[in-house]
Amino acid sequence: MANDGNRGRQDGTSRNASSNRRRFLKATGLGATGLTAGLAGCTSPSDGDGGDGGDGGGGDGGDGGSGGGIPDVIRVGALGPAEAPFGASILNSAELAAEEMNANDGIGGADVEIVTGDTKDDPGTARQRYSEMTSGGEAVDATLGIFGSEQLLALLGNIADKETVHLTAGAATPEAPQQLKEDFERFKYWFRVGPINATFLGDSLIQYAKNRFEDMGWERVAFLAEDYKWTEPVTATINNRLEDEAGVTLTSVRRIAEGTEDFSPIYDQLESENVDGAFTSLAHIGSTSLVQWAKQQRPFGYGGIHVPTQLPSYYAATEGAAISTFSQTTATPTSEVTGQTIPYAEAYNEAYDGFPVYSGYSAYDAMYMLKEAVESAGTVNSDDIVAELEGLSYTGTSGQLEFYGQGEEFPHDVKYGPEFAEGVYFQWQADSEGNGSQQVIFPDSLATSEYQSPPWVQ
Amino acid sequence: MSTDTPTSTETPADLDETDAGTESYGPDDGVLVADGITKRFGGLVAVDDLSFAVEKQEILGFIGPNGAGKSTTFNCITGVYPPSEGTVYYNGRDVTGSEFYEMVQNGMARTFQEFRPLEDRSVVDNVQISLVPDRLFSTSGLRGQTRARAVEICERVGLGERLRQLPDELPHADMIRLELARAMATDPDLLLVDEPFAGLADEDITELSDLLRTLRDQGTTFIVVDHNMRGLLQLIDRAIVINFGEKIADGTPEEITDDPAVRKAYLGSED
Amino acid sequence: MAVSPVTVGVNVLLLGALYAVVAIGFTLIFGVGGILNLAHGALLTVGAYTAYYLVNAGIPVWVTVPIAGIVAATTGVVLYKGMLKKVADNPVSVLILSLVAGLIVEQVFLVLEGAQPLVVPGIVDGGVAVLGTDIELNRLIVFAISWLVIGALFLFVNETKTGQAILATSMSRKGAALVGIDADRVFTLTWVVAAGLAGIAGVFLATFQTVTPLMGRTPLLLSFSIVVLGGLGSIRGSVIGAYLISFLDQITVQYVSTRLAGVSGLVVLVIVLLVRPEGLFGRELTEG
Amino acid sequence: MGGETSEAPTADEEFEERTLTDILDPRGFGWLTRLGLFGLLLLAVLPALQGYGFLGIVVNSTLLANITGAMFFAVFAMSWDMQSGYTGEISFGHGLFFGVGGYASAILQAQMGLDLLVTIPLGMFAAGIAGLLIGFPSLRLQGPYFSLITLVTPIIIIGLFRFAPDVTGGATGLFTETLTTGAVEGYVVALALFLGALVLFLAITRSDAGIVLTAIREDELAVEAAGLNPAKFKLFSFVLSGLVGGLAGALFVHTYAGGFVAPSDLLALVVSIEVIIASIIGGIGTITGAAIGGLFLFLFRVYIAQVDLTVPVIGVPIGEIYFLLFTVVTLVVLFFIPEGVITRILVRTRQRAAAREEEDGGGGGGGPDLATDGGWTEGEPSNLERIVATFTEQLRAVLPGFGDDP
Repeated sequence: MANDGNRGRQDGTSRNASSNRRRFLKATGLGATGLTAGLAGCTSPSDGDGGDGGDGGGGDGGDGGSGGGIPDVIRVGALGPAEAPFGASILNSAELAAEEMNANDGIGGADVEIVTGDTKDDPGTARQRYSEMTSGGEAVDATLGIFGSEQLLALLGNIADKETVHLTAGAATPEAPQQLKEDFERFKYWFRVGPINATFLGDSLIQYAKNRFEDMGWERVAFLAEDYKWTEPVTATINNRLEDEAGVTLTSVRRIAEGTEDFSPIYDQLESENVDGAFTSLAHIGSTSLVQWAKQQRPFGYGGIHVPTQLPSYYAATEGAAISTFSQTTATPTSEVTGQTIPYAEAYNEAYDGFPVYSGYSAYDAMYMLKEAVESAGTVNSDDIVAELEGLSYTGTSGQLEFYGQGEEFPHDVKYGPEFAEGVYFQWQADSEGNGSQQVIFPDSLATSEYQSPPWVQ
Repeated sequence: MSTDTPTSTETPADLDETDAGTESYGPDDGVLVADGITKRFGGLVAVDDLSFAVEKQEILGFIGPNGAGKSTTFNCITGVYPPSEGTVYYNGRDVTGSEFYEMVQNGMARTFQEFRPLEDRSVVDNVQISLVPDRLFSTSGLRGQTRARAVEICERVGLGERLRQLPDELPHADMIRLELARAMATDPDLLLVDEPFAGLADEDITELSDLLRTLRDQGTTFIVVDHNMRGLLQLIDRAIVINFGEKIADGTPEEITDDPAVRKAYLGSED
Repeated sequence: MAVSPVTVGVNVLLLGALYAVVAIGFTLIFGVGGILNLAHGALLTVGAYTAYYLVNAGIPVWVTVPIAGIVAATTGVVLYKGMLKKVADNPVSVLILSLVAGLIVEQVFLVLEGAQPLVVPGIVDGGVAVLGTDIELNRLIVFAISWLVIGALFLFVNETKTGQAILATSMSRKGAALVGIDADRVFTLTWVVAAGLAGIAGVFLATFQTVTPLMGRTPLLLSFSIVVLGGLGSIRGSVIGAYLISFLDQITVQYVSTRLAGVSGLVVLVIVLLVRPEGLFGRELTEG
Repeated sequence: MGGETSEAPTADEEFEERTLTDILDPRGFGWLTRLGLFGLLLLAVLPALQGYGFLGIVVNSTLLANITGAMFFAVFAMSWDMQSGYTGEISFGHGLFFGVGGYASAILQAQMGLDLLVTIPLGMFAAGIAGLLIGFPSLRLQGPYFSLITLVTPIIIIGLFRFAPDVTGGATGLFTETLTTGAVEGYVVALALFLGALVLFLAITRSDAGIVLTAIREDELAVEAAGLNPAKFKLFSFVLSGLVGGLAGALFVHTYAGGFVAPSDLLALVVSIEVIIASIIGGIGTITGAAIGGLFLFLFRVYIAQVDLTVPVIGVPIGEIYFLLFTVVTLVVLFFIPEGVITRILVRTRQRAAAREEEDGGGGGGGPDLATDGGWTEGEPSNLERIVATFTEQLRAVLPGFGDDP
């Protein structure tokens, strides 16, 4: 409850609420006393204020620095589609981090409480959940997560309005920092811990192609991207740079519509183009695409960025159809991106009986970055946290994490590069007993294996 | 042949006289002129080259056995559907193929043999809809302006006691009255009445006939359709008899009853 | 380098047969019972998930085909007897209730299994070369079974007494009642057949695509197009319609844009409805 | 209850000419009307009550936001009722209008940089034109065929959006500017829209146009026989429905949805279906029923998601399966109360009133009398049945065997 004791916070909210009320009353020309008199059964105004904490949960931060101090409980909202692994990894990792923190003095002495919001992977639902968790007496002090660029974009306006810090872990669209570029003051509460944004994902694919395509025997390559926002910059990069920098023939670039169920015509066309490999940029429709490629034993390799195949349980779930597919990802359970990576993955596995996907690494890192920021700010005031996050450099599970500044191309986005975060490429390979494992094949420093062609391709 | 029926010399259509027995009419031969109306449904010819004219303030009987094509002719004239061939003139204007509602707006109303009341509303509301102007924004009904007029019409046809009843509560004779009231409410110059006397008792027929005559005296022209000549002959000034979609007789009630072709048609089909 | 016409032709042949199996069921229910069953796609989903669960329990895929048909048929009969039959004289309620029932099926599987696509292996593995094009053996099997089912249905409707009863009922319920046909039995039977076909088609679709809660929607929409094109209530029309739609769809997808998958069929549906609402082949359930 | 005299006017009063002042005189309203007006008043003052609790419900920004969403949804439902409920041509894809309004405004703003005060009206007009385009086929095609067309049109539009994602944002959606941001401002916009749509639709359906539209639903030929052009009135209802639906869609995008437009918010099949369900639950062809049904359904969906209970047996929290529960409850309601909850209440109330009147020896039977109802409907007991009857007739034209009693 809000009356657990933080005076500053309470003052902030009630002031906010009453000023709002005044503004509206002025507009309608009605007096508050006249209204209450007419409504039998109304509780007294003070009860109401205490109970709901006014209109603004996170709004307290926007009022500027006065609300100092860390409350007894810090609430963090975690958002993601609970039924999908990408969402579950976010929600679970946030809980995992919170448990670890609470076992060690919490955040600056405060207990950490996670409020989860299932977005159902739908913008409207995401908005609804966000609005619930950021309102009322138990409003959260920050939010994190979000899988799916459309959900993130749907929330940007709300995040700005609520003036509550949000750390994205899961959506890659560069349109979010674009909004900060246009109106930094309004949108500055947004940060992205991971993954690297889609523009950088494009560069990452080029780096991979430059270093590996020759060894893989990929001379003729087709690019398959799902027709979602996040793949637009990736597609542009591939179109502009792949042939020149990797020295291969790009036979076609295909943007595949949402909801595509039958990939046979597309693969027919790829076969007729005589490609060695399908270079992918797929998330939502990735499974259907991959399974049909494997079932139809198409005579070309398959991989690039492929979100479903990042699932540690994917090989078993597809009955081995994932064999030889490869993908960029933030980190894998066995890759030592930093010293944090493997301990986190193991702890997650212990707690949830399975390994996390990429969004989990970022959500976990987001929790710790938030902790550092709050502790050094000594407050949960949003503006102060923003200032701390801007200057933070944190060694997380996914790399050395820092955010770009206001003047740069992608404000508040996670920095990309070998010295920061860049991710790894892994491939599904079968061991002698027929079990699949994710082997890192790029970059060289982390590689545990070399690329292998699909078993049906000679 | 009555002198009302003009001879055919004016229109170019009759230059092409393939059928020697066919007459033809021009636009000014009457208030309503049907010239060479033919209606085909697929291979079936329901009305075959039918021509006639109606004089102002006349009560014309339109007689024929069941299935003779009377209703089809009515539908072609009123624009419920267009004729396959032929021309309809109303007040001297070619109105062939006009929409039904346009014909009504031009002053030609009709009743339906198979009653078409609006089952969801009362008698007076059924009449009132004919008084609603054909405009999207109008509040005449809301403020009760058309209400008084609707009540007046209902009273005039003898529905004064049944204003608030729903159509399915009405006896047969009152349904006919309702049809008539709805048509009258459009303030027609020409009213086509379909089978008004079917199933009516003698006193109802008399009452209805009186009403129609009064209206005629006030300026309305009538075409009254019936397959049964009983009751009709007292009312009408002149009659046209059709069978199998073709006109077989045209004349005063007396001439019609004596016409051998008419007798044959009726003896052959019914009675 | 365009895709060879042989490949396109093979796709058309295979998909057309599968579409026809779905659409025939849809048209039977409409033609005989007057029910536009918007839960038809959901019956297909039921079949697909049945196969998925059975395969996970270690049962071979080919065995799941008839079982999925039976499960879907049971679901269909429950849907009909428990609900739609009671509102059958109210087409608006039928449309809305069957639509909501379809949504419920989707939601049940969403809650149980999540939105992630699930995999059902092919009935057989491997492929054969036909005219220089590799074709999955699984697709050939599906094609063959689909045609067997369609042929059996033709025979059933035209050669058996029960089939004739179905036909008669679709023509006129009054007439059928007069010659002593138990209409209720016929309706139930129609649902068994139609829902069973949908369930089987669901397994087929699962074997060469994936299993998802919403997988029934596209087949449902295709069925609209097919049935309107072929004439509501006509089995032969459905087969022809299915092939026209699969031909059109493949041509659009292969030679215009893969993004238009499924759209061309709907556009055709709208055009046909506007230009020739009775369908291209009129309504006739009598088969030659 | 003081409204009895006004609910059953005597024959003399009834046929007198009434001025607008008479009609709007609150002393003449029935108690249900008064209850409705009280509800509207409550909606209007709600933002001023922030911080107060009432029967355990605390007025805060969450509640305001939820009611904002509910009012938008209610306008969607009213827009459906204006078209489908009044002409009897059931649209299964009304999301088309919301989507066209929302997307047209969003695309014009995002791609051409026009001001929202220009793009929102343009979105509204675009949806009005969409209404016209959907309306034309309805002049020829009726019953199930028309429903099929409306069902697939939004799906085609979504397909075309996928075809040009650069312009439309594709499956992801499009990010544009917002008109207002705060909860209260958004609430005020939604309230203005809600009241505006309610008053407009009530005025039109209670004017002569309402008389004609319900008559068209009943029998188009009879309407023609009255010298009225049914096509004109039908298209009018489609365009009006499109305009209001489009305006609601555009305002929704730029306020409640935070400037983000996505197919799933406006165009998806589920949206169109929920709108129908809301209208049916409220009572078709009454406008007020759609308004109340829309408010109720939206809030029901929001609050069932927050119920902190676990379903026994399967042990799943309600919050996780709320949409399933929602659809199941909807199915049950639709199955057992097909004429709509509000309609049922109204019919019951009126039956009681009629019974009482009979005891008092009051004047003639009370047939439903929409035209003189004084602006607030007391319910059309069987609009759904009437639509169904017409629909069945049209279906029979397609299927000769349909509807015969065995």
